[in-house]
Amino acid sequence: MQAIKRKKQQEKIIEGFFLVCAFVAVVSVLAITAFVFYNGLKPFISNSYPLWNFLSGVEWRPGSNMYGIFYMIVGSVFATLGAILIGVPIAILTAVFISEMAGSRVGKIIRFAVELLAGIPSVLYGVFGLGIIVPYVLKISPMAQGESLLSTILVLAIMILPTVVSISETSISVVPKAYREGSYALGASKIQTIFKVVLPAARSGIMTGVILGIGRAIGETMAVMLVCGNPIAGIPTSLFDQVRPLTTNIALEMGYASGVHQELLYSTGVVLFIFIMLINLIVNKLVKAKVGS
Amino acid sequence: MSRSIKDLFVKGIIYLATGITLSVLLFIIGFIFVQGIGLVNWDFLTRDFNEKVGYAFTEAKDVPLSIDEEKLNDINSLDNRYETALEGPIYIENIGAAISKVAYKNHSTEREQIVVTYLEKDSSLQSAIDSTGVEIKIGPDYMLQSINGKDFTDLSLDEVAETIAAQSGELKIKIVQPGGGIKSNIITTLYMVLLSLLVALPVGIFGAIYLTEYAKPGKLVNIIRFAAESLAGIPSIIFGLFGMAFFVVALNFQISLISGSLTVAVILLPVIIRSTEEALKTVPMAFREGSLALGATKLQTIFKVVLPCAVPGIATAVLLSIGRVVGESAALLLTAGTVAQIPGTLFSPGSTLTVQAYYVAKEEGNIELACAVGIVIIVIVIVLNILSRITSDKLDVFNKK
Amino acid sequence: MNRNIKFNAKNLDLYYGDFQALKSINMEIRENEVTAFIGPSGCGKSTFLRCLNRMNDLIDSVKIKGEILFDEKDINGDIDVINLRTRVGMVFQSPNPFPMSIYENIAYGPKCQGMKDKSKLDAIVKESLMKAALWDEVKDRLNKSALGMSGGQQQRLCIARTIAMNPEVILMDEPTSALDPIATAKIEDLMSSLKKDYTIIIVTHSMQQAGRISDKTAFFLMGEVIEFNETPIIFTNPNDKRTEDYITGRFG
Amino acid sequence: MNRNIKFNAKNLDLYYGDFQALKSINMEIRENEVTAFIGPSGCGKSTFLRCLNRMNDLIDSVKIKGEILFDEKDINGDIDVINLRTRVGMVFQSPNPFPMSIYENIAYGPKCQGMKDKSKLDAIVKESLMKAALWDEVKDRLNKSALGMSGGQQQRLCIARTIAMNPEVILMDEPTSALDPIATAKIEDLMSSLKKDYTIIIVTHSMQQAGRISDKTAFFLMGEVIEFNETPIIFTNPNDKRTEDYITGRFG
Amino acid sequence: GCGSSGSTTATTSDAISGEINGGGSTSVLKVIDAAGSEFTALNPEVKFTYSGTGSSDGIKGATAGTYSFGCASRDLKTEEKGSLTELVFAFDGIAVVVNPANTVTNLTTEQVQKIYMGEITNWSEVGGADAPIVVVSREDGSGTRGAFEEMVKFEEKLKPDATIKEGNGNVQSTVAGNENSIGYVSLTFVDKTVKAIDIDGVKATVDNVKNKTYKISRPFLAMYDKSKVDDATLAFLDFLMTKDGQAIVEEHGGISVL
Ligand SMILES: Nc1ncnc2c1ncn2[C@@H]1O[C@H](COP(=O)(O)OP(=O)(O)OP(=O)(O)O)[C@@H](O)[C@H]1O
Ligand SMILES: Nc1ncnc2c1ncn2[C@@H]1O[C@H](COP(=O)(O)OP(=O)(O)OP(=O)(O)O)[C@@H](O)[C@H]1O
Ligand SMILES: [Mg+2]
Ligand SMILES: [Mg+2]
Ligand SMILES: O=P([O-])([O-])[O-]
Repeated sequence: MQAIKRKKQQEKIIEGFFLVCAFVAVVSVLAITAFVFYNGLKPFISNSYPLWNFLSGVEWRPGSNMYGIFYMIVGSVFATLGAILIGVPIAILTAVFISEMAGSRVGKIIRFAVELLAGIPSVLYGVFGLGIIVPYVLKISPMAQGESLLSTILVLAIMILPTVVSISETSISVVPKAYREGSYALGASKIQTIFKVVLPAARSGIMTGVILGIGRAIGETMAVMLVCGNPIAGIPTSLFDQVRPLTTNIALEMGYASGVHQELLYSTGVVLFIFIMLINLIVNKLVKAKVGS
Repeated sequence: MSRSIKDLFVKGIIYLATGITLSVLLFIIGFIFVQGIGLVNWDFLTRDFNEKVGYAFTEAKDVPLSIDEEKLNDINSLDNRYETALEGPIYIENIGAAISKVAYKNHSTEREQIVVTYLEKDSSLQSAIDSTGVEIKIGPDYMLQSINGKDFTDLSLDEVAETIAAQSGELKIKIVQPGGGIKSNIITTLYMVLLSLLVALPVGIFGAIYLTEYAKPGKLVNIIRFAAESLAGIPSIIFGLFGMAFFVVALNFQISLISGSLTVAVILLPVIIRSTEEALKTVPMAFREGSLALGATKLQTIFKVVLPCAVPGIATAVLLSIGRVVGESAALLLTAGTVAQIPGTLFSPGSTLTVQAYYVAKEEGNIELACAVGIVIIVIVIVLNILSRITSDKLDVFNKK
Repeated sequence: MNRNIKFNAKNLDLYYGDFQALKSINMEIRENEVTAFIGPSGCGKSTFLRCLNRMNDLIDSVKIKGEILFDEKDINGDIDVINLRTRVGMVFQSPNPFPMSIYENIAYGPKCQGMKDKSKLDAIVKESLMKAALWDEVKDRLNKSALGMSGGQQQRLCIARTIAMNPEVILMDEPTSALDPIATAKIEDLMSSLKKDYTIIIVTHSMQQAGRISDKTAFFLMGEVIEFNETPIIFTNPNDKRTEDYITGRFG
Repeated sequence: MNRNIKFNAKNLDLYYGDFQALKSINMEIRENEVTAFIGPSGCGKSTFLRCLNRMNDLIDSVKIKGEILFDEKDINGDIDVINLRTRVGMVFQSPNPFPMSIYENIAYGPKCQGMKDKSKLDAIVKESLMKAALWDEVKDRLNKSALGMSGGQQQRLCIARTIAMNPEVILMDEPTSALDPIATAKIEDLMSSLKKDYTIIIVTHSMQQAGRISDKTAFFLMGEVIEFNETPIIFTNPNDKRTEDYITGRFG
Repeated sequence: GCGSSGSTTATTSDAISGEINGGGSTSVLKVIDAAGSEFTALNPEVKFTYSGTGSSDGIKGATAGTYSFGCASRDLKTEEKGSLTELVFAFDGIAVVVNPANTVTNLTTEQVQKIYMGEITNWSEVGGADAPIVVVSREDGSGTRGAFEEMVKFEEKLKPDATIKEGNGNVQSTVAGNENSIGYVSLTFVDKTVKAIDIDGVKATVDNVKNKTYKISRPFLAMYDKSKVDDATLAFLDFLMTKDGQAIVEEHGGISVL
């Protein structure tokens, strides 16, 4: 009896500990969110800068009190979309290759390589972009500089590979064998089995990977900063135009800014936050809609 | 048959995608190696980034040369990347050391210098102390700049040797420990990985366990999950600002190792929570049922069945986290600083390898150096990956057979 | 034949979300008897069985009304679920061995109870495997993964795992459906011998089996208990037309 | 009674790593017959069954020697596995519906074959579910997930899924072990009616079932085929002592 | 407190101790790091660190007290001054750089201004090849950019499609990588991958900045809050202004204030 009681107590204590961890995690997650929103909404609430001008403006000149981010939003959306369109399919297919088609040794090697890719700091991706991608883009570009939307998309697409590949690969590999057996026994080919049974069964995990990958694409700063050009105005109209994604705007100037300028950089963060929240919602909806039941 | 053609086509696309992934990887790694490998050597790994000036106090005592001239004159010991021999060496008995004049060069300077190229076992330099009485370890490659107030600048090697030989009794020598290496950055990086994982892993994993296994699924949990996912897209510089406002200023931790690692831990939390949750969700219900039906408590079920099954997924999260810590720059810039020194305490600043690479790329435009640092980072990531794989395989009792 | 009432279900309703899977079940299950649940597929046998050790707690959509008394205490009330499950063991419809070694699978329950003594554990493992008619087949590969066993072996392993807990009640959801006649006979023998000390509740699709081993039989149909009585009565002289139809195979 | 030989196993050995699970199996299985495999748990029935549609390809540790001819071609040789599996359908020992809707589960096979016509698919789904005695229970929830069904329903779904493929041979690994007698009777009826057009191979633990439905019966023991003969002979006048012992329950 | 009292002897024995953590402008980093190293050699009890986070951050840090002293590579704006005490410890030239392949070697201040404002867009307009000019500038708030815009007189009129790069190094790498580009970097950072061009016929050298013939230069500032500063920091700043200290400034590319 005593022992049972002690065990129960122990159980409660550890559950309490889990709760504390969850609490810390949740609080820190919420605190960041609150911090960003608090600082970012201040200028509009105190009316030190009109929200509409902020959202619709197409020029960013802090010195002349011009803080328009519309052209950056456009740039961010294009860059992210482009990176997803190129990066996500490649990543998922690579994950499929690793877990379904490669032998266990080859799979291990590729997995290792992909993890390595995740470990390379973004600064180096930037340096790589500046050293290889930008000059190459310059060669085919009608513009005089290689810093462009295209370079940004390419660098980002590369950078989301590791996240999406590793998480997708993990969730594909835990799909029960019985599903595969069932599918093969119905005369499905390997490819059909993969695309009709395995991938749908792993959907939730893959989506997590995609969302985290998109998160990385949207949130990436250091690499992008070197290859995007960061102009102070101009809505991109071609792949070869320079862009200034929201993130680099924040990172470029945060060290220097103060007052309204700084607050509006936080506001830029809020826009980013809302941006990814929307994507998140859409992706979640898509997943749910597909699962049916 | 059209199906097999279709399959073949899709297969081709899969191979192509994998090929692209791999060639991108090879290309990037190749780029980094080609650019950086020229700078990587033992000295690069073991020297500090900045030169360190100091005054060494010791006493002159005659120590005769005990190795033969030929060996002495063999100056292969010089690292030609940093020091190229110009004159010398000359052996000086009263400090028991041979000196040479070299062209000295590191990431920030290029100049002529007198360096120690050989030290006798009981050379007086071996027993030097600083002005507070702490022993200074003078080694080969250390630069000598003045002795008892007599500056060596603009003197020839012979003149320097004469000047030194003329001294007796107390010696006060201005020495410079050579720079150009990244030892302190390597150590800071390891500290940073260790500290931030130490905080983020338990909090993240146990937090995720709470959210999936204990918390009633509902609005609140969904909101948290949603916030966590959305945070993944917030640029780390914003976390850096938060860390700056909270850890550095509000908690008064200063710009330091601890502020940096706590900030990174906060960055890692969303990733760890989401991946762990996902891993836990894939554990079949039948295992939980089986365990509970055997009278196991919820906790026992979690630790003995659920977690071990989830090990591969959690390991992925850990690997991604390590990558993230090692690769973080923006947030650390604001919370841990850019000081290339080994942090003495948790509350000292320090710069990780990535911050250093970022700095040299940004300020000095020194791509080779940035890539050299990159090579070291890649090696560290490989080692950490292997270590965590081994650990996870050890823990992964279930997938063994 | 006036044994203690072990389980007493009173007006039990169970819903999966909106779907009512059990409708006002009333049943007294007595100690040291074997009670069999029969009925067509999907009628709620497994669902009711899982109520008895609160396994349905794990399914979020489940809502329960009414009460189930176990030794006169309401198991949905303020009781220790772990303790309940230790006393009421369960073998599931599809075998669910843990992805560990055979030995570890069986030692799992006792270990969870805090048993550490290696020699005692060895003894329990051996004894349970023998009782479940599995010892001879696996004695040389106790340390191999349980997932590499045949379906029937896995099922017997799950039975052994439950026996190792030494519970008061054993719930079995079609425990022999994957077994050959010999293994089935062994398990049935085991049940008969366990009956002295334990209470056994078994879901089965085999009338013969129910007839052979059970003292009482409950016939389920679409979430209701149509008839619950001494087994011989159910099989020879049922009160309800539907029971008779089912038993004689004239159903549906 | 001289039907074509559908499968012809010659000196088939199968190893799981070092463990030999099948020992020199020789067996001729004829068209339009029902062949039953019986034998104690773990004797290799499922393993042999899985050889017939190369399901064992999926297990890395498996090594196979000897040959199996299907319509006189060695299935381990240079043949199209997909085609083989389309012609040789399989129902597994534990039900393994896909995590999709009931409808999608059944339409899966035909869709993989390239069928796109919605009305044809609808018809196939309905017909297969009817044949598998599941239509009435699920006709209102065809678009619900298959994972929310009872064990027996899931098993019948898997049978329906296989029927929908319209294969030449159907391999069934204890297809009725999770079913109630009525559903079982329906499946058995189904088998008898399918027999005209199909070849059926079934693993079963029920002697009665084997007796009722099969034309030939093979008795497995520890990886060997002890006896393979007309079912009546096996059950009334076996050649081998061990078969007799097993049939009469005097075994082990 | 500009003029230093001169003679902090190298043999100070009444040991100064404490922790100095400075931060701010990245342009001053080389100079300050070297000076800090020398200072700690003289005073082994002192721990010295400096974080290069940008001029504005240095000002903020000095005001908030998170830094013992802050550094900026531009003059303070009036609203930034607050309670800060400033100390100009060096000057620095800003070199206008082009790709080594560029044939242009000399520009007038006005030409530079027009290029940066977008009025001149082709190298042929200033005597070079017929190629578009790619204008590279620094991020808004950078001390270097602030000083450059002020001196070349195009404040807030930077052409909208100029490429913005963070840090002297990135500007240099960009100019080195694009034949048609023009940029500007702190004189302390110019290396051989780019070509510094003459402004109004004057070479961008330390000497020319010193004798005031090269006009594009700015101060390096250190600042601290009198009420928060400690002795070790003051001693360091004093040392910076000594002959020895200024020698270090010169050695690392800065221009002495003495
Ligand atoms: N998790 C669930 N969610 C929703 N409905 C369920 C769930 N589990 C079972 N059901 C439904 O509840 C009813 C009873 O199911 P139960 O598993 O108790 O049947 P059973 O009598 O055990 O059948 P079988 O003999 O086939 O195992 C069935 O109609 C089934 O579809
Ligand atoms: N994947 C595997 N790895 C190793 N051994 C296996 C594997 N699958 C089956 N075995 C072994 O091979 C033997 C035959 O197994 P099989 O599944 O064919 O038996 P079975 O006759 O179908 O039994 P049951 O009636 O219990 O399903 C058993 O001893 C089993 O333990
Ligand atoms: Mg059931
Ligand atoms: Mg089997
Ligand atoms: O970093 P800055 O010196 O340009 O402010």
